[in-house]
Amino acid sequence: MFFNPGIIALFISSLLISGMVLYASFYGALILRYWDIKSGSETQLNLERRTYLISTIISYACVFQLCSFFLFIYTADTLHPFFTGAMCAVGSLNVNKWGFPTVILKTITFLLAGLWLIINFTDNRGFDYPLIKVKYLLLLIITPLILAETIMQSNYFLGLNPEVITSCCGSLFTADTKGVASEIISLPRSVMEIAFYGTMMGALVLGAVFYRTGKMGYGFSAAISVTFLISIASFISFISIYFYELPTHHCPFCILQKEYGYIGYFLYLLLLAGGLTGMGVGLLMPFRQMPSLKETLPAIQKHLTLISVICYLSFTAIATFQIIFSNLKM
Amino acid sequence: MIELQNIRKVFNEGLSSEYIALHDLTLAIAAHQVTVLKGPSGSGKTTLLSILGCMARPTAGRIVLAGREITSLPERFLTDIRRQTFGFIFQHYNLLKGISVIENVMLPAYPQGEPFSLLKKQAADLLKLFNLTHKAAAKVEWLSGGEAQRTAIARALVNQPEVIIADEPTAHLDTRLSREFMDIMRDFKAQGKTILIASHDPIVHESEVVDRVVQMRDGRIIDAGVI
Amino acid sequence: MRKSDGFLLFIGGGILLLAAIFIQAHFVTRANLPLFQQKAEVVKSLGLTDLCLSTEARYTRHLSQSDWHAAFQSHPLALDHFPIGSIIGPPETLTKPHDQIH
Amino acid sequence: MKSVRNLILFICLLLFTAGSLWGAAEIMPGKLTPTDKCPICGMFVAKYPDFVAQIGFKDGTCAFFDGVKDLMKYYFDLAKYNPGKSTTDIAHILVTDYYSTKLVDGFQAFYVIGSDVYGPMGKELVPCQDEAAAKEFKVDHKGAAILLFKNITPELIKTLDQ
Amino acid sequence: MIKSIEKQRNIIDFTLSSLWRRKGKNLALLVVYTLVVFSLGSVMFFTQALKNEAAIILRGAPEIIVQKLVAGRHELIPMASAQTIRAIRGVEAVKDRLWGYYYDPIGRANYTLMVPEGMDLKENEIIVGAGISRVRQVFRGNALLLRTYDGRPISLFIKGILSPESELLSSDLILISATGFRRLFGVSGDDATDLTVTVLNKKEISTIAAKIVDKLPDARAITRDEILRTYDAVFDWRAGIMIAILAGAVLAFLIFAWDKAAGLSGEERREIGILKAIGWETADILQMKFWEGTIVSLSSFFLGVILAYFHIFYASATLFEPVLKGWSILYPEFRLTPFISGYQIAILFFFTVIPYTVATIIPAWRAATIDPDVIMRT
Repeated sequence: MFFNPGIIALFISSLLISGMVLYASFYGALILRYWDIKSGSETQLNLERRTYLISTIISYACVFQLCSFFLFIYTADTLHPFFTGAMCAVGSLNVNKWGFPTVILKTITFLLAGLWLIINFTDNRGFDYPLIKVKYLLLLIITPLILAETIMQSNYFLGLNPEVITSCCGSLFTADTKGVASEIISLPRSVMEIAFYGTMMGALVLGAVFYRTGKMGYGFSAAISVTFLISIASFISFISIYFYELPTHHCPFCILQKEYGYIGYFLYLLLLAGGLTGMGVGLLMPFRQMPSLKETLPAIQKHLTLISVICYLSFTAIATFQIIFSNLKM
Repeated sequence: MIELQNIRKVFNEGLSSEYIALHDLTLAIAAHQVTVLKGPSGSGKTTLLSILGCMARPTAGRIVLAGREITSLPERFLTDIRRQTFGFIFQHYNLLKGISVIENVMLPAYPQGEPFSLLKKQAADLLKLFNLTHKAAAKVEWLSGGEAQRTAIARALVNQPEVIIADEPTAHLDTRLSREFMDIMRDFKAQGKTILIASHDPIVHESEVVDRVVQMRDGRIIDAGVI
Repeated sequence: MRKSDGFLLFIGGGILLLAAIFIQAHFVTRANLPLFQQKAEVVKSLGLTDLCLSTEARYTRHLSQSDWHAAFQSHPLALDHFPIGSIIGPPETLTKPHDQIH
Repeated sequence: MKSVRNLILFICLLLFTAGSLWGAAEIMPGKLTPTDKCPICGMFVAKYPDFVAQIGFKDGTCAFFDGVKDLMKYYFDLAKYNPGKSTTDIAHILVTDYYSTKLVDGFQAFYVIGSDVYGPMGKELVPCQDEAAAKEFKVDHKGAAILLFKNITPELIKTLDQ
Repeated sequence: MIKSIEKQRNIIDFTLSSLWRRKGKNLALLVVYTLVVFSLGSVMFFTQALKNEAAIILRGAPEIIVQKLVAGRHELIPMASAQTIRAIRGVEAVKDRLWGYYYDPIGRANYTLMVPEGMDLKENEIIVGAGISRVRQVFRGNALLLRTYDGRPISLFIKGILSPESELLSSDLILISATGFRRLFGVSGDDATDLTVTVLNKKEISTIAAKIVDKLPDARAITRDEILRTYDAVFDWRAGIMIAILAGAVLAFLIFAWDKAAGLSGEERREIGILKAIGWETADILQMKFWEGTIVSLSSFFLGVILAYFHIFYASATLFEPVLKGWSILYPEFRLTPFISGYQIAILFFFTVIPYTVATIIPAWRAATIDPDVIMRT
């Protein structure tokens, strides 16, 4: 355990977020149980008032979750000099088994909280709150995940032992170790390039189709989700080396360092925002026929699609720009 | 225009202090008319007015506004309708202290997000209509009773509502100002607005502007008046 | 001017001021580089290993080289009678074995 | 007494240094600038001074590398990386001695492979100035073998990249 | 889009005038909030700056220091050990160091005596740090009277004063010749305080340190990396402790903020009731409360950060001096170089704005859900 301001900040924020979602899900459960939009009873009026509180809480929690995601990575990054063998966040995250699961959970919970906000926004446009049950079921799924994340993060920080000799990104993200990362790296570059540009094109075209005609919503959303994963894989496989200008350096975390102008935060933000909004479109698809949402939903979906496409397009543009104009020539 | 069917309003439901404010009340308000709710205090006038004005939801019963059933609309949507349909004038005017007269008039329109300059112009026009232009920048606590009343009326008009709802508007006014208020109401009626007033002031319900007087007692209508 | 514009101006001003601080800090740091070089030179030529922040107890002058058993050291639970001991934690060299060296 | 011995030692050292300078007069190390990049991988060489290697040509040009591995790749495929030049145009090869971090003659150096010391490009051939140093390095850093310059083959370089 | 921006601007307009109407209460909040940000910010700026400063200037420290231990305590090391170390491959040079502490009852301070390399000092000449010069009021050309190990007074002439710029390092230093040092402390000519080892290849330092401990089992080898990490840990620790102490203050502030947000006055309740009655929706009130929080938070945050910056870097951290200084007489006079980063600002944000926001959510919601018809019923 380190007594480091960043760690304390993360502890506090995680506890706060957990408390917030626990509080929210308690009332969420009450809403699931007693909700009756037709009634004007005081219970119902109280529950309706609670929904304001819960959506406020989750909006804040979502923003905090995003901040804490980046703060976590940055803190891991600043801790790396304490561990023998660590070069960047990867090394610190590898110090014990809780590091990477925490990062992954933080990403998932952020995406889920974001999706919740999208559903909430939509729901608030329908005069009979048609998605209320869906919304609060989702909240009940998010809560345990956030609690698990808090516990994992605490385990990670409490288990930080400076005597551990960790492995850094240089050894983790190479072709000759075992694991998902090395399998990605050992894939032929051309395959990854085709996969990246192929799925990206697919997603963007589907996005355009959906934007124009309102058709292929599921396809677009699925493509965005797949592209999300493929983009991360491609980043590890062949995009990162152009940022590092090192043909053997595949680390997805070093890009977050100062030497690269913190461009990594921007890139991941684009990817997260694009992925989130794209997934949101798919999530809203089943509700297009609901009478109270018929009019508003397509417009919301169009907006989401637009944001998603712009984010992904920017991500691709930056990556491609770097590949073409990098000092590294392969 | 507004129809109430079997409206029931219960406060503190299920508690020992349970109190039924309105008993299965049915009432239809016609458009472009001046309707007065008359009755002693505690007769449920104000509760009825707040349900008519979409400010509160009934415990049971149905409300139909301009052909649309709005009973179970959540507050979010109800407010939107209320903001666009109704203008309120309260017993104590309920002007906000510490801000200027013109800001008070503009206040109901703030959440609409109209361009600010347009909004300001509308408010200024209204103030002009009520001879308050010279007081526009003054704080409301410096206004005389009549000026405060006219400001409150101006505020009720800023969203160009179809219906004006006034709760005991003349309770704190002298006779001259009360008559002046009724004169303004007459102008509104002439403009085609629907007017609802809760009052037990004879100046109000004996005024020739009034089309219908509804008498209430203990949460029930005892005389629905002529339509 | 509207109040909200005033607020935005204020926030903008705050951000600008913060940015100005960063820029100023950056330049001061750059301007101080020769000073650092000079200090590093002092360190090099004298073979110094520590800062001279607190000198009331000898183990706080050369933090990185204090004795293993200097009474109670500055362990967080120890009631040290040097005030600095409660603020500066025990050096890492003291709390961990030299495993790389053994 | 002691000081006299030191003095003699010093003079000897001085003579030796002068001699070696004289002997190595034809090796003029190329000057490394911060913008010099490795022709193989494109990274900035100056960031990793402990592994710098260079090939100097007779026309005075010089190529810099961030490790012996990349230098050897270049050396074995001059036609690709520097068309128009052949191995006969090479004036000198300098590599960084592991222990002294000074540039030494690459043809004379001893290279240890398979050790736990990694260069900026991963597995490396670690150059040592003399055989004794190479042997000690091999023991200290769990090296697999000591090689001379002439023993290094393109196949071997390939195995380092896996 | 434009509508929603215009709406937010309208709401901000109203929020500002509403804040202004209760300026006494809100200003008190602002002051307390600013103070919290200021204290936390000062701690963070201070420790970070010291950390960076130490990291940069201590990079010139010797790669390895070898000290002999006897019964776990640091002892004089025989100079012959240097020969053993020099034989290790990769060692560029081994130098013996002579240094020690001297408690001066007159100045009531600990001095650090050190024998500098390559400085031409006669046996009775010394160079003193600026701190000693200040405490003892001695200057170039004066004499400093010390007592040798066996109690004899010895008068040393001050040849010079070390530059004030390096005071953070040298405030308590007395540079003395080797013979002078040995005579003062009775150290025999065969011993040194410790040995410094120069290693050219950084990668080899730990291997060499291991070899030294192997060959000299009674010695400890301290590497430069360990020193630097010690400093990192020490200052992180310090910041951690300070923040833990300040957490109490933050908590008190949060309770204050909660109370302020929850304890709506009748006037405020009436105001929100009016707003709701004339057509504001719960979400609008929540937005107004959001802006209220944002205005207060951002104002205090900016103010606090800026004040902390000036406090640490331009007022020489005046408020911390007593804590750091403790009983040390030779507290160096130094001005820190402003190393600040966005990370610090972000953490500060996490420590102050986020808890404040969380603390005010529920009170804000309570206020926002006041029934609109409440004002008609009064």
